[in-house]
Amino acid sequence: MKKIEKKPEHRNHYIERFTKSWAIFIKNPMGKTGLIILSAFMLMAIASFFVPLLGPVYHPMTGADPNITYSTGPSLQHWLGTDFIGRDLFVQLLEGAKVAFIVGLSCAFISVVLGTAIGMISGYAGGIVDTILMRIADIFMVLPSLVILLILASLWELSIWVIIFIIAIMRWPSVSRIIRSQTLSLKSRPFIEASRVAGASNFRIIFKHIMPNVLPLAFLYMTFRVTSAILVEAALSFLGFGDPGQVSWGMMLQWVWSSGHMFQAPYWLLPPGICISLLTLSFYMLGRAMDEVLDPRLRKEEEEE
Amino acid sequence: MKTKKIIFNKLIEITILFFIILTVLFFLFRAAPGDPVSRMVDPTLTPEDIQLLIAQMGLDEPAWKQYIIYIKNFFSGNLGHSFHYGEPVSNIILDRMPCTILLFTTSTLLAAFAGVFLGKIAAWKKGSAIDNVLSIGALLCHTLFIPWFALLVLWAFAYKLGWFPLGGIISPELWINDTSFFIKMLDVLHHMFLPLLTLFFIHLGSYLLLMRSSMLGVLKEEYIITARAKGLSDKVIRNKHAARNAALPVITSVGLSLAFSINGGALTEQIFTWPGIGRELIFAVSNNDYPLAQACFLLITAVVLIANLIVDLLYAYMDPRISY
Amino acid sequence: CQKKEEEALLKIGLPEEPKSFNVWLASDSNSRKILSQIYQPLYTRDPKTLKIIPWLAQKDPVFNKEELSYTIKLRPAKWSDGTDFTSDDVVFTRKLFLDFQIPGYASKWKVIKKLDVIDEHTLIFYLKEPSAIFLSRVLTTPIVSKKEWEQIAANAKKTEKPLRTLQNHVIEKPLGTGPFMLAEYKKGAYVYMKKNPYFFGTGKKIGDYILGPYVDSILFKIYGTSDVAILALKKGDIDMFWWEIQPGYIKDLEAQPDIEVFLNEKNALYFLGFNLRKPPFDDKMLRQAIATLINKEFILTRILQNYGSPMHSIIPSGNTFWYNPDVRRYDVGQKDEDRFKTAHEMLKKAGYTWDKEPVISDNGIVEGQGIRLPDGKPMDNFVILTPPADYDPKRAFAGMMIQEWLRKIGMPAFARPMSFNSLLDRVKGKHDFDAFILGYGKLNLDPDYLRTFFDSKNDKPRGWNMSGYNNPDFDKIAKKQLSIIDEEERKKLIWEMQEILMEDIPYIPLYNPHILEAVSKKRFEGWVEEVDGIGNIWSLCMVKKNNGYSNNMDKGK
Amino acid sequence: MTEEQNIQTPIIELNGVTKEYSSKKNFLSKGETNIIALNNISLAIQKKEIFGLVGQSGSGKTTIGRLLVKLEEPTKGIIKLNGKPTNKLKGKALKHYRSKVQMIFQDPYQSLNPHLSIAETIIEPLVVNKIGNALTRRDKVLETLEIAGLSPGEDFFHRYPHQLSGGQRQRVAVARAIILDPDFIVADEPTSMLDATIAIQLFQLLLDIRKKFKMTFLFITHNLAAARYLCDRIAVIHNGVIVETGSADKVIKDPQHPYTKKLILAQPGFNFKN
Amino acid sequence: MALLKVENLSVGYKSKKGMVNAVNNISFSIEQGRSLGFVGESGCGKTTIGMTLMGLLPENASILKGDIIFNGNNLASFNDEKWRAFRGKEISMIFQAAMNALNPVIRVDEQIAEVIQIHNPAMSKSDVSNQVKKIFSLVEIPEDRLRDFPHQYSGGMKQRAIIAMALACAPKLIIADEPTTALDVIVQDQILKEIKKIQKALNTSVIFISHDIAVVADVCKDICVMYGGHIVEKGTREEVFKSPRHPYTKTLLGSYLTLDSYEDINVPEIREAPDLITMTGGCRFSANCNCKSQKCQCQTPEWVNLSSTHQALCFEELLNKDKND
Ligand SMILES: Nc1ncnc2c1ncn2[C@@H]1O[C@H](COP(=O)(O)OP(=O)(O)OP(=O)(O)O)[C@@H](O)[C@H]1O
Ligand SMILES: Nc1ncnc2c1ncn2[C@@H]1O[C@H](COP(=O)(O)OP(=O)(O)OP(=O)(O)O)[C@@H](O)[C@H]1O
Ligand SMILES: [Mg+2]
Ligand SMILES: [Mg+2]
Repeated sequence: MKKIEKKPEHRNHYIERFTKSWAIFIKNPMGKTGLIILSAFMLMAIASFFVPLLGPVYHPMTGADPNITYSTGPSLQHWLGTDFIGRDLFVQLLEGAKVAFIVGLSCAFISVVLGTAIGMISGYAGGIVDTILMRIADIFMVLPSLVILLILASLWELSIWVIIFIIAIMRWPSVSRIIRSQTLSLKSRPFIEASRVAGASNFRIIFKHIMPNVLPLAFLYMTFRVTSAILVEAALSFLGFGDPGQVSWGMMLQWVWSSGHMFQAPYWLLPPGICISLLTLSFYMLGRAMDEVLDPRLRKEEEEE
Repeated sequence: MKTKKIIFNKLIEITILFFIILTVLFFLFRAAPGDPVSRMVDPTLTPEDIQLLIAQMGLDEPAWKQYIIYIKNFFSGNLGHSFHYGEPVSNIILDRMPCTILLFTTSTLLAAFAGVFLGKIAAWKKGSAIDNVLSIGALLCHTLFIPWFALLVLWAFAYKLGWFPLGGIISPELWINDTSFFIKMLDVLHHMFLPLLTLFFIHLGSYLLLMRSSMLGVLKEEYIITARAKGLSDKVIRNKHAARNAALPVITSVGLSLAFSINGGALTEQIFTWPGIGRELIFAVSNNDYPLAQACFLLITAVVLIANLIVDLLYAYMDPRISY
Repeated sequence: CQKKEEEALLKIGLPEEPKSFNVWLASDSNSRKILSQIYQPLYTRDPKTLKIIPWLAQKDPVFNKEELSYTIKLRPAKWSDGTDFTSDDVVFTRKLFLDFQIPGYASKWKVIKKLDVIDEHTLIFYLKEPSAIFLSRVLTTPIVSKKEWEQIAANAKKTEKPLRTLQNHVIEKPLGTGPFMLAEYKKGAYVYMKKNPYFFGTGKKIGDYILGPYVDSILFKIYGTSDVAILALKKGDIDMFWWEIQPGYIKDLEAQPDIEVFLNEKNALYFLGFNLRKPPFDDKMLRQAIATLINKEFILTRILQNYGSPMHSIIPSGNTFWYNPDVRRYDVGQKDEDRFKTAHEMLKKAGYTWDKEPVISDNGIVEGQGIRLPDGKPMDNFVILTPPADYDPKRAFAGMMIQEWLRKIGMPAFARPMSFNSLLDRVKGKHDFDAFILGYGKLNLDPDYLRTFFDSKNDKPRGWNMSGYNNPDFDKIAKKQLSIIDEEERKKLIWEMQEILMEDIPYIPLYNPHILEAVSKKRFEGWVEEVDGIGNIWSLCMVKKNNGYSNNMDKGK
Repeated sequence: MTEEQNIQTPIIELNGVTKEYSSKKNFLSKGETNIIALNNISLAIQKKEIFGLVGQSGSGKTTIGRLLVKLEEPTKGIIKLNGKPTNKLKGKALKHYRSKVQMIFQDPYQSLNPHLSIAETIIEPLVVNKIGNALTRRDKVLETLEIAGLSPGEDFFHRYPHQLSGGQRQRVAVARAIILDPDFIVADEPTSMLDATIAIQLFQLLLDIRKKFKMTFLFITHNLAAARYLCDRIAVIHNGVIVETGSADKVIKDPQHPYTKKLILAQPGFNFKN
Repeated sequence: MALLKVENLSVGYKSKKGMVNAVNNISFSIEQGRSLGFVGESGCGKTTIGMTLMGLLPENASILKGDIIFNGNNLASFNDEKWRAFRGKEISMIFQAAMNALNPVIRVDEQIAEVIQIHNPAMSKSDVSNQVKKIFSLVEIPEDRLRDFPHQYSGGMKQRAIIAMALACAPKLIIADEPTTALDVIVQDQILKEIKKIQKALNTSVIFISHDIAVVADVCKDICVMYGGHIVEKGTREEVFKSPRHPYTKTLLGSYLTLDSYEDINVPEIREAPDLITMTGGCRFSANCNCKSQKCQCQTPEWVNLSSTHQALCFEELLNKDKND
């Protein structure tokens, strides 16, 4: 009886909430579809680690088939065919899935963490801090991000991580605006004031009281950010500002485009484009479904239906 | 009186923002490696030649000095000459601007109207087949990879079916023979159709989804129930009471998406050979044509800032609760 | 409208808009394509023999060895506004070059000590020193009209930045002597050129051709991407796409009945260059070993899809007169394993060691690890810079493959494609690099560039000796060949230079791609092929309407 | 409710307290409109009494409460706790002050963090004031829960706010307020969102607590009947000014100020009892 | 004949956990010009009744059984079209959350003119605006505030505007669902007076819903006390409040504080809210009733007539036993 069981109980709460939300989520056809597509891509990404082990021919970047000297269509050995130097397109597609995940998730993570932190600080601190942070956010919002990316991309050597970083840097302001407004509305909630009256420090209030309340929203935004990060990376690669040493779907499209196979090799053109759309779609669907889980108004209706 | 003051304050704020952006950009460009000359791989150019060219472009001065000169010129209305065109940057911009505006405002507005209209219907019939079709369609639009889509559109409608020209803004064949203004206008519209269609679909998705969710929120408001209690018809409730409120966030998004359209626009312009600002900007950035790139950039920034201001005002007009 | 159709209107697709019609500014290829139809030089090259032949000049120059002078007689030509083309224009052009120090021209024209006008159509050029390239490089520069430029130049000179002012002067209707003149330019949409009624060559036989132009006008249309331009070509919207096309299109285009594909040699050089200023590439043996490791055959068949020829010297083999076929070759006919073995031995001999030596067995090659320089220090990671794939996929892929080959023997190589600006800034401007892949798509036929690229005098920031190659013997020969006017004699020196270079191997020449171009056969025919393809002034002077073919086809559709 | 009157120093004293709000938006547009929420208020609350503050909406009741728990600083005037001025407290002193003065908020649905369990909510004051260790804290929480009428305490320990009814939530709020053994509690309309039957139970709880722990309450309400039921003394506030103070019975039976009269008249006359 | 007669009405909400029996087998009627009050604690189904009468139940709700006869029409059988013509004209409603019941982006006068227009399509513009002015003067909003937006109104004015909206077509019945809960006492007092005045002036019937017995007692002649979806006691206000018989009514009255005295306050036990999903049989108040008996939990109580107008839903013996105490 006298034992402290706070910790496990605490976790249980989250598990309970998670399972509850999960139940709502999985009932949502959109969430379900999204999840199925997403798992397929996850499998692809995982496969990308193993396929190159089959032989040097299956290395996405350097694995040129010695018997093939031009772009070929699907065959038994190369399921989707090869590009013009004889590299397996399917392997590239798998690698692309991995890269899309890395880019999408890490961009989203960085920008959401940054956006959430800044949004919370800005909203909670108010005053001059708020003004300055939000003006900075305004500046980032106003700049056309793709073009800024182009400039920055020429400033630094292009590696996938630099690109991730740049995209993330360009994408935090919208997150922080939303988190800020959420924080503003939380800030004047009695439970925050109650905690202040109890003597809690600003630090504690931000992390113990505000953060758990904005986290679901931040998480939701993360899925949307994943979508935009993947699209931006693809666009960058397509324009030739991607990491040239890294296979990605955008790169594949760039290659099919720049090597003049655009309308000659549908087996090369279509898969990456469709994958980009499908993967972003799945994340987007996930986000929409999550949105409904999170939005109490919608959720109420769901529960009672 | 008070409104005026607020607008004035906003304008000051915008101006400050504008100059901060100008400064950041200026130094960002100068920090980029290479210079406009380094790209010229003509072995007949001696290092002295290159040095001369750089000096003539005023790039041999330290960056801060260049900045002061730029600011000075800026205030006297001189944005400089493009390194590559040799023309005053303002000429180039004045040339490109109408094309971009024509295409993007039309497509954004059309998409916004269509998005509001369809989103309204989808929300009103939530869960129905129409809603599902619209939502999924919108999702697909939202996740389209633009260049890919644009090229496919071009291939299908311009090449395979031959209904539309393969890019460009006019048919030179028509224009070199003096044709009537009316035909020329039709010609421009004919050329505009495919890029318009592409941009329309790209934007449509997000507006539709936004309108739908916003409308769903509004439909739960008390005043909708009140309106029903009054005995108003569904149409009146939907269009007058719900849609108007629900469209407010879409307005904001239209303002913000102007920035986006320049992004997505660059690619679309490239593929449809549309002679707009976005294409010019990409060219200028990748060729280190600083004056041109800066001017395009500042123009976009100014447009976005002003658009946001207008959106704010419009918002205040549409939503009486916000008072300026 | 009907009547216009009768007119022979040639439609040419361009990948981008010409940026400027000011010859002193225009550096982009599209502007040059248009300007080269307008501004004409005194001499030009015959497309077949590649010999210098008179163009605006009436005949070959008369050389006076004692005075070091060239007497040149001009043709009775007219500018496109009907005024006469005279010696004054040549004198004015020279003055303009020197007054404004116009980059690329002034340095060449400096060799002229004095320029005397004998009469309206005769000039004598006195040189400071004998120059092998006077004909091929100096007299092939375009001449501009005094009438057009005199006032502009006078005004520009008064300004603070005269050259810039001159370059920024907006020229709307350039005045030239060429076969076409600019009729209309609609920004962002098209360039419309009309036949120049005063063109000096019309009806004349120059080289093997009786020049036209046989078309009445040319319409340049712009297509933002090659794909669209090729669709337009297939559809018949344009008659020619004036741009190199990627091998990927070829199969499809060859299958089209209306399309003709042209495949021509290029006078180009694509190479892997090293930074000889610092280890590890200051070691000749290492460079030679690398040259051995590179499988040019692979690059050619795969990356170039066989549209190209391997390069074994700095001068491309197509330039038959100057090309030395007997330079040292590193890789010829070797299988990968042999190549690997040879390189391994070369390195061992040069004192390189490995922590774990690479081995070649029946099962293939086991990668080496921890290669050490002869002084025992481990070899640092080095980067092979290449242009990005969108700029040139061939070079980017070649870099990638070279990285893999070098890694096999244990070298820590990293191919890193980077934006073209940054690449040039590092290689040419800052000399901050290890190795790089670059290329010249259009070398001059005169081999003087060997001197430009490897003369130790040019080893300075922004200089053309990017590798930092420094060989006094080479410098001496390079200087000497410049002043030898007898071609056979000069050839010996040029061959010697190539031998030295291929022994020291500061650049490893990789390949010389073919130029692939496509035209529509529907309406026009008679394209003139040259070493750099069909996109040249000869073609435009020679193409004619292809009556029988086009009419039937058009009506059939 | 007859508590012996204390003639000692009042526990809380407000001297000429004025509070203005300005609607300042950002650094460019300096706000012009100043709302005077409180105008020169002077009040003294004695130890162990329940002091009622009544007035209509927007009259400044909550503002006084917030000033007292230092969520706001007065524009002018002095607030004294046990005779000591408390303006502009910072750091430790502020913490100490807050451990003495606690608040129960109006809306039970909004005053609990939905992400914290009941135990975590109630334990928070102990944690931030570094009182006790994990074990003693737990005991204290259990004890307080029982006092607040949530028994057995273990039942509520691991529940979350959404699993409680409105009345139970308000009891949690009470528990959170009393766990630090404060001298003074501000209760800002704690029952206005609750049904009458639940409200009366809560009143009873407050009375019990007062009796047991000798705490002082400031009870804010717009319901005169509730004020009379609960309070020893009442102050009537109107537009930021205190218009009348006196013992609860006296103010209601024999109102002096016209506003008080108006307020009393406005209470829906329910004359069916007895 | 009664203006409105509701018989054995049950309304349920579908939910994940099962059917929420929000309103269970209730019957009442109201005559022209009379006022009927519903009182009960939060969640007892008061709003549900109002919404049912307006045909505005949310999608997941359904009328399980019962008849609603209004002026000879059975509302339960109405289709959408009929409801639209009916709402606002015959019955109108004043909503609980007045603050949000006005569309924030439409001017107040237009929102009122709208109702008149839709039900009187033939009316000219100027007639409509005259009518609007007339109604505004009835609820005492100054004419120069007509063209304001809702946010420019104070809470009391908004509530008046809502009342004006409900009155616009002179309906026969007005349902007022807690019209004063969000207002403060003084304003509440004014609004209640307003409602009484108007009811008298126009001779409309009013159904008044509130959880505050004093407010209901103030406005209404007849009272229904609700608990957990049941009407547990009904009668004239004197009968119900002076001599309450149902234990719940007693509890409610017992915990009501008045200005005059508080001697008879009895603090009820801590209670649980009835579970509207699982509770099917038995008295819903049984868990909290102090006259507990086994019977209460399993057997549905019946109406006990106490007078011609006064009835309670309980077991007769318990009522009587209680009386004997
Ligand atoms: N943060 C604030 N900024 C500006 N004005 C404020 C602020 N807080 C309160 N006010 C104003 O101060 C006045 C008093 O407000 P207060 O909340 O103290 O009233 P109250 O008596 O508690 O009302 P209620 O019964 O509605 O809770 C009101 O006019 C209010 O609008
Ligand atoms: N849309 C709905 N879906 C499911 N259950 C509902 C819905 N609306 C109301 N309920 C439930 O029906 C019951 C009666 O609700 P109703 O709103 O009629 O109560 P009320 O008496 O008006 O309460 P209050 O005084 O809080 O307004 C409640 O238990 C409520 O939870
Ligand atoms: Mg208050
Ligand atoms: Mg209700």
